[in-house]
Amino acid sequence: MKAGSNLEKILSKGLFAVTGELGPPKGNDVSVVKRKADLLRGYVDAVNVTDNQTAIVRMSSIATSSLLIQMGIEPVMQMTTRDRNRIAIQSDIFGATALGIKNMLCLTGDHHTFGNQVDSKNVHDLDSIQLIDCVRTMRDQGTLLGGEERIEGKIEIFIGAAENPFADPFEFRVVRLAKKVRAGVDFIQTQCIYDMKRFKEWMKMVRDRGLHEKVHILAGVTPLKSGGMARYMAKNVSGIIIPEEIIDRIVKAKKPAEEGIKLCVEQIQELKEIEGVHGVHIMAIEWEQMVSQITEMAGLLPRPKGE
Amino acid sequence: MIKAEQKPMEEILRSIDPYKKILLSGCGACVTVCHAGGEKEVLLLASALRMARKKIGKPLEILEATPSRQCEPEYAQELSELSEKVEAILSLACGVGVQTLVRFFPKMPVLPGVNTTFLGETLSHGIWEERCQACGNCILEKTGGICPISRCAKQLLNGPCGGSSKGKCEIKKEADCAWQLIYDRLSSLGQLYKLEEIIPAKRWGIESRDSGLRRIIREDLKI
Amino acid sequence: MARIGIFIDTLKGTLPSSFRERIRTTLRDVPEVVFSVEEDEFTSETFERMLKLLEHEGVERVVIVGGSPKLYETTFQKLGFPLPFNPYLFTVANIREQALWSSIDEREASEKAKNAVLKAIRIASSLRPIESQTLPLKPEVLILGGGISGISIALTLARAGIYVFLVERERTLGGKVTELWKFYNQELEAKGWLEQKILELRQNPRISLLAPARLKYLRGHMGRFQATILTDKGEETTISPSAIVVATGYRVERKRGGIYDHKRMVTLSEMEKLLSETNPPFPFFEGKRVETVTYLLDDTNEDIKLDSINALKQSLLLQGSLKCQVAILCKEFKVSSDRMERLYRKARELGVLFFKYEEAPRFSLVNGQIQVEVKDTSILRKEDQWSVSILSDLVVLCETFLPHQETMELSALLRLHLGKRGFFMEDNPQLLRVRSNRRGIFIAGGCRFPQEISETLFEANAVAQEVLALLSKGAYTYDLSVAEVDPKKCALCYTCPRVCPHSAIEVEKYAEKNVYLTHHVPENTKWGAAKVDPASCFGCGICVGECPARAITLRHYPDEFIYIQMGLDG
Amino acid sequence: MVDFDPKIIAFCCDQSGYPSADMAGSLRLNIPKNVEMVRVPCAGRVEALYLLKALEKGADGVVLFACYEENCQYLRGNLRARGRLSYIHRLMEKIGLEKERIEICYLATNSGVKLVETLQRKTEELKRLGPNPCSEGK
Amino acid sequence: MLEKEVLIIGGGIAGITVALELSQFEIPVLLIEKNPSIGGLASTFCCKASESCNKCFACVVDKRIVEIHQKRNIQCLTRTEISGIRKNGKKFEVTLKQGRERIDLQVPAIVMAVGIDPYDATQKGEYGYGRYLDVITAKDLDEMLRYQGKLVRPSNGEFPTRLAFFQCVGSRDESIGNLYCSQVCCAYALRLIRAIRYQYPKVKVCFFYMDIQPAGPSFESFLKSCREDQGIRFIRSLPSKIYYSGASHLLKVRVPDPQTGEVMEEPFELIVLSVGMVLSQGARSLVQWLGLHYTEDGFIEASSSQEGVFVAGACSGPKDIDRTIIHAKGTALEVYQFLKGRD
Repeated sequence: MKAGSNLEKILSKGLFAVTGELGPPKGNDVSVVKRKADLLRGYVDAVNVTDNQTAIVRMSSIATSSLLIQMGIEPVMQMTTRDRNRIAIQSDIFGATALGIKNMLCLTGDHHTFGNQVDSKNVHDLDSIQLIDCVRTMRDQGTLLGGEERIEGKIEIFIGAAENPFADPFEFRVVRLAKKVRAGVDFIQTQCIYDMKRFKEWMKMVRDRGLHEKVHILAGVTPLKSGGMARYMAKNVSGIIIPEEIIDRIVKAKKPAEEGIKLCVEQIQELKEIEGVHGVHIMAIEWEQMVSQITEMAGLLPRPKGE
Repeated sequence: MIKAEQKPMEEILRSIDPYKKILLSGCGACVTVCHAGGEKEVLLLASALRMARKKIGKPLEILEATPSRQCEPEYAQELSELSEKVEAILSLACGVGVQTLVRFFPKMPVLPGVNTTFLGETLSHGIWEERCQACGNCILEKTGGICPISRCAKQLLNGPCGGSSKGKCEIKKEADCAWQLIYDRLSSLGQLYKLEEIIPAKRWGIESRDSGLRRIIREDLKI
Repeated sequence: MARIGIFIDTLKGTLPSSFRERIRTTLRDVPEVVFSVEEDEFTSETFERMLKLLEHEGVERVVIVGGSPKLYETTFQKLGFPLPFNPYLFTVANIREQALWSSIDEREASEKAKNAVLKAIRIASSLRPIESQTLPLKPEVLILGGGISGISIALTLARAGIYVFLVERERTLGGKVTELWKFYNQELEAKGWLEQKILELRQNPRISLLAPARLKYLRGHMGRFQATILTDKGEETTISPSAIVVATGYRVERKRGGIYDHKRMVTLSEMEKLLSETNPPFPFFEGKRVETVTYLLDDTNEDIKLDSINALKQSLLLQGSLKCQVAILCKEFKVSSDRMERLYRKARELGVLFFKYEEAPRFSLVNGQIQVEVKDTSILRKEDQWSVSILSDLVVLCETFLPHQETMELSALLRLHLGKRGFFMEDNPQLLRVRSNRRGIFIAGGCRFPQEISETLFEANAVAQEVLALLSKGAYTYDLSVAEVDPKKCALCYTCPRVCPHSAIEVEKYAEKNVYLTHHVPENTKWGAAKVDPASCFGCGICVGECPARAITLRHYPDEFIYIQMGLDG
Repeated sequence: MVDFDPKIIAFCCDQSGYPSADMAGSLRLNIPKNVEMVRVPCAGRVEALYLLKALEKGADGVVLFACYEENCQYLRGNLRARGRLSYIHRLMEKIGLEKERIEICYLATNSGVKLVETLQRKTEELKRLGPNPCSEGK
Repeated sequence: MLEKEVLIIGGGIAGITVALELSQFEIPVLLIEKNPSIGGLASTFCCKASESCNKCFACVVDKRIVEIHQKRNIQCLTRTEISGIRKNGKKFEVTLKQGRERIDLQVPAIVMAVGIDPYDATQKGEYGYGRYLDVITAKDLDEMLRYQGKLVRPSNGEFPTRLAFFQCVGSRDESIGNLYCSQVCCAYALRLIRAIRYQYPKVKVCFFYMDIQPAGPSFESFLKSCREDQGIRFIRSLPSKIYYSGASHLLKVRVPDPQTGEVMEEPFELIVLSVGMVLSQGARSLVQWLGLHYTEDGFIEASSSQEGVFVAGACSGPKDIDRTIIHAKGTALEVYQFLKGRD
């Protein structure tokens, strides 16, 4: 056992894990965290807490994660290398593990020009792979980056990272995953999936390299609220591919929201059958209330208790 | 070569406002090559400044000079006897030139006329693109000769981020994703194995500017 | 202080004497003027008088007060200049066209004239003599491309005593003419005519044929070109021609996709092959007799007459002796070649149908035949314009005319400009359809603009004449009224070689003595700097304005002259 | 100020501007008297500096006569001239000079009438714009 | 008795080009021209540029006329006509008439560059050229634009806003026996229209044509820009008659309406006839003296049977200015080879 977190127990038992995602408020209003947490409690094994997503200033990921712990929900703290240099990162990990956070997602993070602090200086002291390596060194060797400094105390953390099978160059994506595995990642959450054919191709390449035994892969899904949202994501968010027929299906549907949920559930069922997919990561940003309905319709309930 | 662009005119006018007689000095090297501070631009700017000041009734007298370079002490000293006649020096050289003059004219205000922008390559006449950040420890060998630190928006050292699509960077649609170029370059050289190896975290604090003021000393050359 | 002599040209007495009087009064109080003499007309006698006067007075600079400078430049060159006197020590004050004639009254005219004369005197005092140089030209020419243009130029030049290197990419010569079956306006077999020319070429001792081979490098300028030719066996030979002719021809591309790939859809050149086949003689196509043939013209390019000529030639034969029914669909039928109107009328008398369309016709397959529906715009009533539909056994398409793939690479190698559609030579009238942007390099035939053979042969003769005019005298004399780079100021920024329209400037690692820059640069100094090839420079001065280090001066037109003419002391 | 006589400098390219001026003369058309005709081998010979120096040293307006596009004897002269003019226009805007003071006008060898019309129009325009505020002389 | 190597008859762009190219070979040339100045028809053309040059080559002609005065070995005789040519042995004896003077000349080679005359539009009575002042030929319009620089109706000097251009006047016409296309008038007329539309945007033009003939490599883009110009209407039919209505002082033409197809009458203020080319009538006697032949279309057969006689330019067949220059260069080459082959 690496960290003994609920997510880790479920995955190591070979059960199908379900994780959700929660965006902290653009301020310090704890009730927002509470409201979203209540919507997810019991329906997911762990809840991702984003770290200033799309470079928009929000409550910090550590603070929100520790609030979730107090509310009895297991968080997955996301950490980007955009805002912190290696000193801040390692000290934040000390703090996080001290507060009982047991899961972590290492991300490079969106470029600051997307957010609301365009003039800021981006750091990028490490990149996501170097961050994974750094956390693994702290956990397994008990030393800081560079290897000499002994850590007072023990770092127990379940390391995760993101992967986007739909970005280019496609053949390279598996190589990048292999690098992350070698760097010591434990679980992977992919970008939201709509182009099922390409995802299956990617999974085949993952299996060819035997990576699906070395790391737990959670497939990311995002229910589409409306045709407009579908078209916006397809055009503006780079690295997301939404096939035409899916956009048409949502646009032509009488009730697009319901159609979106139905599509999401179908995707989950289809993802279950793919060998090597050990779970699903439902990113229903600003639509957390639908997670209960999705998990219910996809037959993922009740969530097992990770004793 | 160092690439630079002339400062907006309002800024220059504001910076030389208190002075009645200035020395406008160009530089015959990098800023000449990128048409920002050569003799042609010196004469053009001089004429424009005189006219601008004449229009607001504060005539400005300008002496013009363009030494071959401004980043060598001797060339900078070429301007010394001209500097006695003026109240300030407006230098169209890059940041290096301006600060070399400051060393030799301690009591003379030296004002920059151009914005030094980057070390770059000429794509075609009149179009230049950034190529090097002078980060102190070149990794071009590992990336097939294309530098991710100067050409990738997030300075990634291990492969393209999730936002690279159709070979273009998500931040600037017209810019190529550096790692896509690296991937294509290495595959054409048949060295894709180089992408498998993890490039460890860069020692920014020792090699790059983060280590504070950097100095190269060649004992063999010292006089 | 320069001593200046003034010659007032009364232009055969047309300048009124009162006007000339005022000029003389202004001249009186100008210190530099040594003498001012009036001449009625510039003939060889006036020159003798002038020369004696100039030597007698010891005057080095002359100002002519009279008509337009162009008039005097022409008469001086015509009458053979007074040789010991350098022509560049003359300057002209234009007081007729731009003063007397272009003013509303006498007062304004004399004011303008005074201003012009004073300016001319100030320019005269700083005139510098410009020597002339001679570049020996070996009678050797390199011709790229062995099509009909290359062949006919090679033969013409060889007959005139010029040694020709003919480089052809393919193994065989003849280019597009090998596919031609008959001429449209002569009863002549194309193959025999071409074979005879190629034979004559192979036998001519002054033509050395390098085929298949291609140009690998070109260095140097006119008179001193260094061309490296790579033959298919991998050998490299270097030749040094004095002039180069580019005659690389064009390529055609056929429309692809959908019904266009159908076997009954042939192109004009494929139809030409079919017609020239003997067994089984056309009009049998795959065993079945061909009844109707439809030509679709102007589908790809509208400014090339070649399609209409070939289509008409073929349809006359099809409709005539082969008894097929031909229909020609076109936007504008091109009859603007000689005898085309007569052939066009003969075709209509034989029964060929002509339809004019704007929207592209629609093709569909109807039991093995191709149905062509076309909206004939020459039918006045709009509704029944779509009524025309033709069932045809064969549909003949026209091809797209494109430059060869290597044109881009070759133009970079030869440093030549390309036109808008990628063909050689931009469509600029000053190039007279034969000259390229570089001195000593000419362009002929289809690689500039695909045309019918008789037009291409006219152009080939014109290029041959240009080359002969250049090489027949064995040397090229030129004035050093060119640009000159000061190596000390040159920042090696490569602006001038890129900007020079005539590719006359190169950055030389060791610009040994910068050819004519003598006075303040010590002998054989080795410098890395841009260097202007004096023979190739046209003296336009574009590089002077572009140089960021202002290192280039135009020897016969320095900044000073321009500031003086602007009436401001620079 | 109607009595003010704007001083114009006309750069005439030797291939189109100057022969057109000669043709205007032979057609007895009136070239305004306050125009200084400057003969240059090609419009590309006119540096950006000359345009600014003209205004600085007292001219009220400058007209640059160049050949029509794709008709330049030296193939690129008119295009380079247009590029330099746009650079100067940007500079002039910044120092508060009206862009109309410097203009490029395309001619061919035989456009005498167009040359004179342009100069007359320019004189009227400059009368409206008034004298050059930045020139040394004033 | 004057001694020269080559006599060039005709001072148009063809004769000038042959003279200029021969002078590069240092061959002394005599150029004779019956009009008071050299340059011929092409030197009366105005510049037809709009936004950019439309490649009409008129300025090239003007430049070459200036060049010819610079050549030492070219002698130009204007107002000169030929009264007789006899061939004896290798040389031709030519008697020239300049005003009252008579000049005898011996010359081994003669170049015919007499050029063409525009078709006499008065012969097409139904168009009323010569009767109605506002019906002019393209040549008249050209001279008006070149020398006066403005567009006016010849009848009352007002500014015309509705123009019509009739193509193929005197060419491709069986009734008068001109069974050939003059090749240049379509491009020539369209360039005039573009220049006028650019200078006077208020002018609306109707272009009556049979088939638009191309000219030069960038004609396709030029034609596209003409078709996109709203002020030009392309009508593919040649009206047979021009009616003049004295009341409204306008010229009326029967025109098919493009939408409905019915014929209706349309008024115009100025009608320009694009006249074709015919051999200049001065050439009849010369052809006979020099033993040349005529082509089917009434032009001079280029491949001359007689030794030492050459033909250059449009008199051997309709050509526009740039092809005339190229043809003349080819002829100059033939003359050079003939003279060099001789000794």
